[in-house]
Amino acid sequence: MEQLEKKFALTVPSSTENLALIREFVGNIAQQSGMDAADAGKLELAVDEACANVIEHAYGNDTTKEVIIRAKLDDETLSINVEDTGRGFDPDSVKQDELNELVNKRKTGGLGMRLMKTLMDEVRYEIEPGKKNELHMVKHLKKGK
Amino acid sequence: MEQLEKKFALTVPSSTENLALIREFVGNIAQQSGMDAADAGKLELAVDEACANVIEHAYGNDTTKEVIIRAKLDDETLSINVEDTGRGFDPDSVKQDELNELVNKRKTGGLGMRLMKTLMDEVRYEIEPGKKNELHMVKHLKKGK
Amino acid sequence: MPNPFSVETETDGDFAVIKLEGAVDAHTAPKFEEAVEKVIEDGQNKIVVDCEKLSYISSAGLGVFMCFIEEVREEGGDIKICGLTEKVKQPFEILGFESIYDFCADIESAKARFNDVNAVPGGAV
Amino acid sequence: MPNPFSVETETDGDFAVIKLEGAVDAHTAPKFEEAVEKVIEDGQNKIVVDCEKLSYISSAGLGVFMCFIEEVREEGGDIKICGLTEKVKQPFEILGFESIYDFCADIESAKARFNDVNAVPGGAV
Ligand SMILES: Nc1ncnc2c1ncn2[C@@H]1O[C@H](COP(=O)(O)OP(=O)(O)O)[C@@H](O)[C@H]1O
Ligand SMILES: Nc1ncnc2c1ncn2[C@@H]1O[C@H](COP(=O)(O)OP(=O)(O)O)[C@@H](O)[C@H]1O
Repeated sequence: MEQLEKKFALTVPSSTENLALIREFVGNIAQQSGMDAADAGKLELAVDEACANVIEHAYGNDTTKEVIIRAKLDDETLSINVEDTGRGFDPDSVKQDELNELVNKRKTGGLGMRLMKTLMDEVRYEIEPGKKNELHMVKHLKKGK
Repeated sequence: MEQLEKKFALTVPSSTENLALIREFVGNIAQQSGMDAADAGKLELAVDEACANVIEHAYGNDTTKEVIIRAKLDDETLSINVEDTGRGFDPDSVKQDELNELVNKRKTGGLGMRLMKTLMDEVRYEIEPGKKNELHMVKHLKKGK
Repeated sequence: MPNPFSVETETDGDFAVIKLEGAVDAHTAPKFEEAVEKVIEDGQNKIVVDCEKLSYISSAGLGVFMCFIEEVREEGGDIKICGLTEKVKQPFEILGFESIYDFCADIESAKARFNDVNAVPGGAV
Repeated sequence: MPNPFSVETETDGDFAVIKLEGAVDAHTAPKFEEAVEKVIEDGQNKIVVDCEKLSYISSAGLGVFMCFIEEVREEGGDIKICGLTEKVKQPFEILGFESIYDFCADIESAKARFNDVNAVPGGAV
């Protein structure tokens, strides 16, 4: 009812050790949004994938770097931004193989971006390598919660 | 072993609704420090008290304001800063009544600062009303964890 | 997610048992306060607060105990605290609640204590 | 705190049962990977991964399943996935794991499936 826009931010060292904290952060905000546990779980997974990519790919596991997760919540939308200052990439040039191709090639990865796109309503990158790379994700909230 | 200094930050709207998130944040970092569950619980309580005071007293329950919690972790120390831009106060002039006096006066509060001081190794305020008020708390970690 | 907060009141003859669950912090303490107020308004003063499922309490929750104890004792009743786990006991201990409040193992022993005239610590009546 | 991650391997005759507990994410997946590697090095290829106590899995954990399945099947074995809860099932479903992997209710039925020649989905052998 009285809901203004609520803003949250979390900054952590770029280490996979902090993925659990990131999920707790997102899970708590998801709960505040009125989402059910299943939807909250999807959101946690999408943000985990986004942050794991930053830690591994943007920063190459350099734990002296920082990952910033921002969340904005209003009545209709929960939007999440993941920011890094790492090497960046061209998201459009990433080839998304099918699962059976990945398995045939004995790949261990290549599923993260597909998960994010399936789980979120909007996924958009703004890349400025070495300056600021931003991943913007949006989940529309169900009306009449 | 490889522990550099790790820095964490959490920004949330100034509402008691976010105290649970603040405790999860602190609890996760406490776990990373190698503290046992009992010590982690003490830390969560101290930071909860600090933030509850900011929300209630510094910002007078104005939920458009922000509370910032910063944590710094190295091998020896876990330090936590709680920042606000609210009205500030003079911590030295706060009278700390004994429990039985508070009960006689039917007070519902007046215990938070005492808890913080008991639970933490250092508690220090830097007050600049309306600009930035900072509460600095330190917990020394046990050697040989 | 930690277990969510809830407060439930059960009346059993002379006794009102308030059961706390989850975390009592500055956000949830007002609901606990309401529950105690309601019981007192209903004319009851033999109050047991069951903390068996309480996972956390901050000074905002402790304040609720402080606020009503004098009033209840003046009416010949008491607020007994039972079922505290080791983890949750700590803030009560740090602040010296044992000198003023009667801690009991469980609901049954708390009820039994109401018949024991020497049971109120600190002589606060 | 959510339950912490652990991985345990039990061998029972022909079968190796790897039990996952807690969250498998990019931080803990390497330990899961090690466990599968170890089992294969020990010459076992009838592998059951028990997910009954798994509370969470991200693509880093799913990658471990992907990495070894071909190798194991080439040797006439399989990796069966059992005990998935509704909550954890989601990422497997989104990515179409049912077309390639054999999901079973529990450890016993997973073991039984190894004798069923028609049991491998997707015909990936
Ligand atoms: N934040 C990022 N920074 C740099 N490169 C990225 C980032 N996210 C994804 N990538 C690139 O896109 C590829 C596909 O990512 P993804 O689908 O998540 O699979 P995986 O991370 O398992 O490889 C990665 O291997 C990497 O090359
Ligand atoms: N961050 C703060 N900003 C402004 N005033 C504060 C702050 N923290 C404490 N105070 C003042 O100090 C008093 C004592 O605080 P405390 O011991 O935590 O008890 P309580 O918050 O229950 O009153 C408060 O009532 C308030 O007047």
